[in-house]
Amino acid sequence: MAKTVEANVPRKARSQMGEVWHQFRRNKGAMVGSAIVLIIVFVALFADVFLDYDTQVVGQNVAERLQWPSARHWFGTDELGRDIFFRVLYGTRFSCSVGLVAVTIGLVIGVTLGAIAGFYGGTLEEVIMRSTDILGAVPNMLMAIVIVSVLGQSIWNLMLAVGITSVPQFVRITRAAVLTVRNQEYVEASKAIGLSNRRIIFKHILPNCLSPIIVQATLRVASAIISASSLSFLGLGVPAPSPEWGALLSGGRKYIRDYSYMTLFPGLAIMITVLALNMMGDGLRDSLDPKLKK
Amino acid sequence: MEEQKDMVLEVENLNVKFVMEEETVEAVNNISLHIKKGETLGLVGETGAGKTTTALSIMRLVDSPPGVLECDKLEVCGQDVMGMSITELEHIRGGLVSMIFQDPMTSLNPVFTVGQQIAESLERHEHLNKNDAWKKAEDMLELVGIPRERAIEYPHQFSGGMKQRVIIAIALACSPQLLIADEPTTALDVTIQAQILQLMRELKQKKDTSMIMITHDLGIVAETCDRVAVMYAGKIIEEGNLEEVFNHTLHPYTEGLFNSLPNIKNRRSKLEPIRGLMPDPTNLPRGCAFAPRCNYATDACRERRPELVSFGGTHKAACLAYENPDFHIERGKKNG
Amino acid sequence: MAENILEVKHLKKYFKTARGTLHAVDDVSFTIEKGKTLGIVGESGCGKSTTGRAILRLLEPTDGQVIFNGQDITALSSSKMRQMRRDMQIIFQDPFSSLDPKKTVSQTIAEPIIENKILKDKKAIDARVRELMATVGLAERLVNAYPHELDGGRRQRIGIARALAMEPKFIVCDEPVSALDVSIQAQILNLLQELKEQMGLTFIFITHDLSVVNHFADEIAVMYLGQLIEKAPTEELFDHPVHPYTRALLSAIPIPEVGIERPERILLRGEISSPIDPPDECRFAKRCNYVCDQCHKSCPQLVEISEGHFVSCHLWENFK
Amino acid sequence: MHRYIIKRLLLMIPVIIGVSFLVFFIMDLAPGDAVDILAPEGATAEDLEAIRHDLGLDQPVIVRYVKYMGGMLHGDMGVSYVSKTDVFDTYMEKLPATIKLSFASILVSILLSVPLGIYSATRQGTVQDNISMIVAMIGLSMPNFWLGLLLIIVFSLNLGWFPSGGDQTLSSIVLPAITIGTGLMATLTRTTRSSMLDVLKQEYLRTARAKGIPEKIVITSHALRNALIPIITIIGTQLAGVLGGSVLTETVFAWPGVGRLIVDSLNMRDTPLVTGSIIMTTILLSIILLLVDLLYAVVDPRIKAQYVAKRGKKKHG
Amino acid sequence: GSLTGCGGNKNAPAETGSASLGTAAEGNSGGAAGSSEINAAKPAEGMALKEDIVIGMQSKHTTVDAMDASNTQHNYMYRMVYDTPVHFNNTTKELEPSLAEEWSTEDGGKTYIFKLRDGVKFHNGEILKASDFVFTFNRMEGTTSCNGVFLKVESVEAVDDLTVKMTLVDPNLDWPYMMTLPTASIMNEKAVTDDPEKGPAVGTGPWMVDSYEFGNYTKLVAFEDSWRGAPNAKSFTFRYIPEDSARLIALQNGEIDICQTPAAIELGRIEEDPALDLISYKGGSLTYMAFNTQKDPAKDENLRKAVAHAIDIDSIIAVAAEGRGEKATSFWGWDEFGFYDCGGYTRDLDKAKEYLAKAFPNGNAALDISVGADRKTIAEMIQSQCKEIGLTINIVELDSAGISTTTTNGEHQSCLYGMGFNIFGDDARRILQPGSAVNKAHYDSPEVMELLDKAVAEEDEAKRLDYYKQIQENVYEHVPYIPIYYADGFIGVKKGTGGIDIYPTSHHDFSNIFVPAE
Ligand SMILES: Nc1ncnc2c1ncn2[C@@H]1O[C@H](COP(=O)(O)OP(=O)(O)OP(=O)(O)O)[C@@H](O)[C@H]1O
Ligand SMILES: Nc1ncnc2c1ncn2[C@@H]1O[C@H](COP(=O)(O)OP(=O)(O)OP(=O)(O)O)[C@@H](O)[C@H]1O
Ligand SMILES: [Mg+2]
Ligand SMILES: [Mg+2]
Repeated sequence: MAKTVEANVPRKARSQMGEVWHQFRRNKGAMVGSAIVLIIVFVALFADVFLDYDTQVVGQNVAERLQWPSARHWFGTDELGRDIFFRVLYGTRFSCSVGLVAVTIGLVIGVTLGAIAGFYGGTLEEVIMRSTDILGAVPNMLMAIVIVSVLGQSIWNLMLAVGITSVPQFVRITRAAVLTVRNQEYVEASKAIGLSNRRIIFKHILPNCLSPIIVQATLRVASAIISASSLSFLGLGVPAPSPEWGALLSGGRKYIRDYSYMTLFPGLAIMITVLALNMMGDGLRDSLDPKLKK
Repeated sequence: MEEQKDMVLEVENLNVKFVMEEETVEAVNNISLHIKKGETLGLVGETGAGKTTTALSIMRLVDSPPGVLECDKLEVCGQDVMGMSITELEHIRGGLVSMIFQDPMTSLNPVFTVGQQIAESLERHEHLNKNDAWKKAEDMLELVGIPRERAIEYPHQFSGGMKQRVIIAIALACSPQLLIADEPTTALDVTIQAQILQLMRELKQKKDTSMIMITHDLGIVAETCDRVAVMYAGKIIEEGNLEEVFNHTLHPYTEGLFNSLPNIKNRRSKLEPIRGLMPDPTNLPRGCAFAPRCNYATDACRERRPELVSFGGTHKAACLAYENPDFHIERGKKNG
Repeated sequence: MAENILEVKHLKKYFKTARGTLHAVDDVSFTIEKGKTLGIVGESGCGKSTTGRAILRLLEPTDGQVIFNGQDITALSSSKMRQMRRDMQIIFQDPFSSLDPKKTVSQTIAEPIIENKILKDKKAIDARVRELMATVGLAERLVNAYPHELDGGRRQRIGIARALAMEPKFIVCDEPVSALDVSIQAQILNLLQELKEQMGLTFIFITHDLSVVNHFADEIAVMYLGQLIEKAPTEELFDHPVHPYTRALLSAIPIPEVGIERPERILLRGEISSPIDPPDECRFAKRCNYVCDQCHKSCPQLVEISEGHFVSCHLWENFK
Repeated sequence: MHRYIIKRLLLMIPVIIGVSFLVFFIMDLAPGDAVDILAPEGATAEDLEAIRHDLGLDQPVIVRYVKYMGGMLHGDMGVSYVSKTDVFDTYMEKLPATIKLSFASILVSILLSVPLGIYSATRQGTVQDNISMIVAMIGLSMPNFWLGLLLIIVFSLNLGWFPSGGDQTLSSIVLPAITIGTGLMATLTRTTRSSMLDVLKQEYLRTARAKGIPEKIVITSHALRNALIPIITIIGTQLAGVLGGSVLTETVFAWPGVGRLIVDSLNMRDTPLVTGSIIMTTILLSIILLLVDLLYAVVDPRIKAQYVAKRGKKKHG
Repeated sequence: GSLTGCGGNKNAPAETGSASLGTAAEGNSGGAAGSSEINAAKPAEGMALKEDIVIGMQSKHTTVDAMDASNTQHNYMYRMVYDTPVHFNNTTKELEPSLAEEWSTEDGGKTYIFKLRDGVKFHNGEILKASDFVFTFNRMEGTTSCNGVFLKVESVEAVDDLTVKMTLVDPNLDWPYMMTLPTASIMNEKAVTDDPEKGPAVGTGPWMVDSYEFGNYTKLVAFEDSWRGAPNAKSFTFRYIPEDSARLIALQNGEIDICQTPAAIELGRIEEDPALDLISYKGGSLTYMAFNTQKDPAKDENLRKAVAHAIDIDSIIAVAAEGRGEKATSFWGWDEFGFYDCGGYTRDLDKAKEYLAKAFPNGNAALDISVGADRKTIAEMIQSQCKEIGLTINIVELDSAGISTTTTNGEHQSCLYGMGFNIFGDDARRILQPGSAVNKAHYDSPEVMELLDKAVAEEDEAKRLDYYKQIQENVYEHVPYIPIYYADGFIGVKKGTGGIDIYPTSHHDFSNIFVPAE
């Protein structure tokens, strides 16, 4: 047996997660982003520990309505005298779940369909892509109105509505990515060792299509939160008085000229979340992709 | 002085590092090269030996960052390339020095016609107007054996061999003094390779261009070069004319290369690969970089870096084993 | 006579493309004896890989039969075919794209074992992976490394280990060394040689490097534009090439020696032409230095001109 | 080429049927119908019934759908329940404003994003790169109505540079275009960046540099042209998106566009108008996407070759 | 700027309910001192006037046909373009001749004779004839906004060229009032038959439709030959600017001259702006809560009473109307004939709790309230106020069509809604008659219906007033509705603008508007 001497091992072996983490840690932007995301998640999870929902979040105090930010009310108060800081803080819970769940719905359905279309091709692809076109042609608002009105107004249906409208994009992106990976030799290799198509798709193709999907998903979280706010205008948002950010934004619209802080802070909250998610998403993409490592 | 004038390229102590966040690649270490007018130097070595980096350094085209280039002297036809500004460099590139890249498939811009791509360089360096440049571009195509009508076609309409011809046409368009060919035939089939090598030989003779032929194929070197330099881990470890290096091999690594080649004449001969792998360029051993793989290595080899030493005539090698006057390698024995 | 492990009969693989039907493999027939190695050479795009893949049914053949161990595998259902693949494996050319970049060395090697339920116990699988790694000369500490961290030679060893994990009897090697440096190439060639001798494997060895097949194969088949144009035992082919293309090919190999008498080089005109809807003539006619009228009229048949030496050329007698 | 175009146009038919079917049934599922909207306050149950009958809403949805599609076959997209005008005419009345705004927005997006994307691609990994990406992201995370009102307050009210809304003068388009354009920036900038990064690694740029082509030209001519395909794709989908209407921006700027038409008619459950508008939008989008595909051929000769080959094949057969 | 009141109703008591919270809603009755400068009836002598006037509208026009839609935004236009047989003078509170010079009934309101004005010119040059009148009423059949009127009419016939005889299905003493509504706009027979699309826009008013783009704008131009006289400007354009803030900015910028319904929160900006005037009036549009009396749990009167006593109307006005509104004391238009001040509901948590305990003896008191996006804040306040008595309110938000239909179909438990009342007493039928679309309570009281029928045929005014009082007391007692407040109405205009005839019903008449030139 030819046993080559193994000199100069290029890199210490690490576990897969360890490897991803190691790469991730080196990316400063990603670390900052994930730190913010962690804080946001923490706030979302424990909002009810810091805040009493009934009194601090939805409790009204008309005497103190429409106050500009001050030491007492950091972000000011709204038209019903509720503290906007508390509402924004508590709203993390709703907005993050709207963003995440909606994107997850879009992701699961879209990626599955996109992968099937890209992998099998032919008539199946044609059917999936045409259906995607059809779904994509129906305005998001209409879709949302119907889903929310047929199923009833609730945060879950809102998530479903926003989620379904993001399906077409995920289908298209996934399909495009799958098409490039499909012809790689390792896909053929897995066929040669007797893998079923399903396993080839889920074990080999999809993991290698992640980066455009991750980028899309993180961007999509932002638009999901913003869509939720658009739906609030139409009265299809999260039921009142839940302080979902989109609802806060739409509620503050009337007051934008005189009490701009009412839209500023929820807007900033969305912006920071979105930026953080994207920084994290970019980092994740880079570290999940071993090829990018130097 | 007379000799100086004849020198097309002079490189003294070239060092190139790629400095990255976590590690530094020492890609080229202390290389010196001299090429006379009309001469062809073969630069051989395995993947990662630093051949391309050396070539790019001559044109100052190494990506920077991460590349850091240091050099005592870098002159092309007596002009100090190291001290040039970007604009001056842009005049040298494609004018005085040209380069042919390894992969014809990816070296041409897919969205411009081949004519445009040749003419572009003529417009810049020969200061021709659009029409003249185009005519000359068509002439160049004809010179490399492609009908001039095809100047208006796009690269994807050409086969690999023809693309490589186009690249040669681009490189030779402005009659450079020095042509650097970086593995110009690696991506081609043998029959096409034979055509291209033939073409290059002819053109070189016609224009009396000096050339650096970068390759990992010793067969090509044997057929096209006057002198050879063998690179290993960023250093030249053996240098000399063809006869010297092929028939009087000095360095164990060069010997290893020859032994690894399947012999077309003797198919039963057992291949004798070099053990192991090229060292990690971010972490070169303290001593001779080849020592870990060398059958002749001594303790000294692992401690000290050998210098390139002259062995009479133009033949040089960097190997500490020769400090022992009785040392010679197997192949040396064979060939006398 | 030794038993034929593989018989390929009139194998065809056409691709439908925008420009027309691409005849990637056009009526190729040959046999391989058990334990022997058949080298397939030819220029890029002549259909070598397609032949290899069609034999394993990684591509469905358009027509023809592939008889493996006496069984026509082109007729097998896909689940039967999956079982059959335990006996037939492939090693790919590009050690970069043939490994899933997201899987570690051990995951890649273990996958066929787990998938085909060759072993079930976790420990046994682990042990088998290590054994295979040792067989192909991969250090144990690389179990958790990713392909991108490794050089081409090591990657190619992973590919070989993955193929061996199925304990196949027959392996198609699709240019396993052409992406490697000479010193590494030699290591891999030696490894394959040893495996062949120890395990009695049968190989199809695809390459464009004649000096490599010369070293490795028992028989050589030369392909041109989807067709087999010459096939002979290795020594016979090198000593008595008949087809003008084979002869040009042999003469084009640069020889790394100085001061020797170089045989006169046969330079061919032009380049290999398009395999799309090829006309019914000798596929080599456009480049052939000896072309005559007959060549443009019909496609020559493969004829056996001496024992085991097949040629497809109208003028073979002139070149013998 | 023609064959390809015709094939694409024919492919629109099933999509249109699917879209109209979906919209029609969805409209039926949504609570409320046009009758309530149309009825004057005080209407009695009989009044409502009369209006319902008048609109044909007393028929089962499938009957209405088949009737509607029957009309479609004759090029009749029906009559709006609310305005009683021809759906096609109504849509076409709104289309010019939408097209104007869409192109202006895309222009803004391109002018901002492409240079920014190139800039950050050529400085990959630097602080400037990160800042550029954050800048591009800001547009995405600002709701359109928020940015729109902000722009109106600053540029219309305080500075008086542009009108606050409407589609009267040429300058009315500036603010809404900026509002939409900045929202599109994030995706386009990132696409430009990543596409440029891919291209910047390509060997042919090294060839160009080795020819002595100045870096500026290498980037703007050699690299950018090759990076265009994904950029055009995104521009195409974005254009398709804004052509479908940007309701919030149109509302804030009182822009008489298609987006508001669709949402308003949705709110009034004006099924023929909604369905017709969406069908028209679908057709428009398909055409845009087709044009984008044809544009690929202009940008990239390799893609053009495929179309030409198709024509060649047709001649053979 | 200061406020101008145009309110007051001869039928209504002078004191209408408690004073509103906040700053702005002072003195609503009678012509205030400011009326001479703000919204003067006529331009001052020698004043240079603007020729092209633009009004920024909150809602869009969907038609220019008076029989196709009836609501505030369309009625502005109809009043300028058409004339009705009778005119209601908002200042004198009297009916006045319009196209009909005289009208009379002989049989207690079953048959009416209208004598038409002679020589009235339509925009197309035709002269008004009795046949146009007859044509107009016959055209109403099956139209969306006038079908209801048509159904009340048995026959219309031209007695001679200028006399029309109209026979009703049931006697109706309020009929002449009906004839003041824009739905009774008289059209020209020839114009409509010649061009069924554009013809209906031909009227006799001082303005005629020049161009119209659905959902964008409607442009009117002066009709010099109008019997009402030529208007004070050349053109009048309705521009649809849905966003409140943007509409006000357009006014501040000078892009428009009139801003319809500026947002209450931003009124201060108009008041502060020296170039602008704020016209305000006591609004006739009621915001109310309706309980679905046919469905659990609101079927239970106790629950309704509990809510009525739990809510704090004053603070709702302070927040939802920015204090610019007035508490409603009866579910009846304050401007409507027969108004009776029931005093409204006052907050009394003990009482509320008592009622609630009766309604939900086992606790777990809960009620859904359906609401459109525009009244969400009120719902939130009610939710919070009811929480204090232990009633959980779930807010069900719906889009505009959704809320309209679900409440019409009775799928809601309760809802928040708004409506404008007309001036005549029988208008109450809309909200109390079973089956009517705006009977959001689905209130079905035979007693009330009987009173309504009696009242509309009763010639003795005192008796009628008593019937109406009984109705209001009944509604007050059973709480199918909680009237909440009347928001003040506002119009932002360029300084010096006048000639706007303000109606509490918001059906203002802009026919004689003038805007001073810059
Ligand atoms: N841009 C770069 N950044 C970082 N490292 C680089 C870069 N370019 C080259 N290197 C490293 O420098 C070393 C020498 O590379 P070079 O390309 O010169 O080798 P070569 O001899 O041309 O090899 P090949 O035969 O593969 O072309 C290698 O280790 C390579 O990884
Ligand atoms: N999936 C495919 N679709 C269409 N054409 C194909 C496909 N695979 C291969 N071909 C074409 O079939 C012909 C034969 O290809 P094949 O890969 O078998 O050649 P090869 O001899 O292996 O070449 P190389 O030496 O470059 O690997 C080529 O012209 C190729 O372009
Ligand atoms: Mg190289
Ligand atoms: Mg191949």
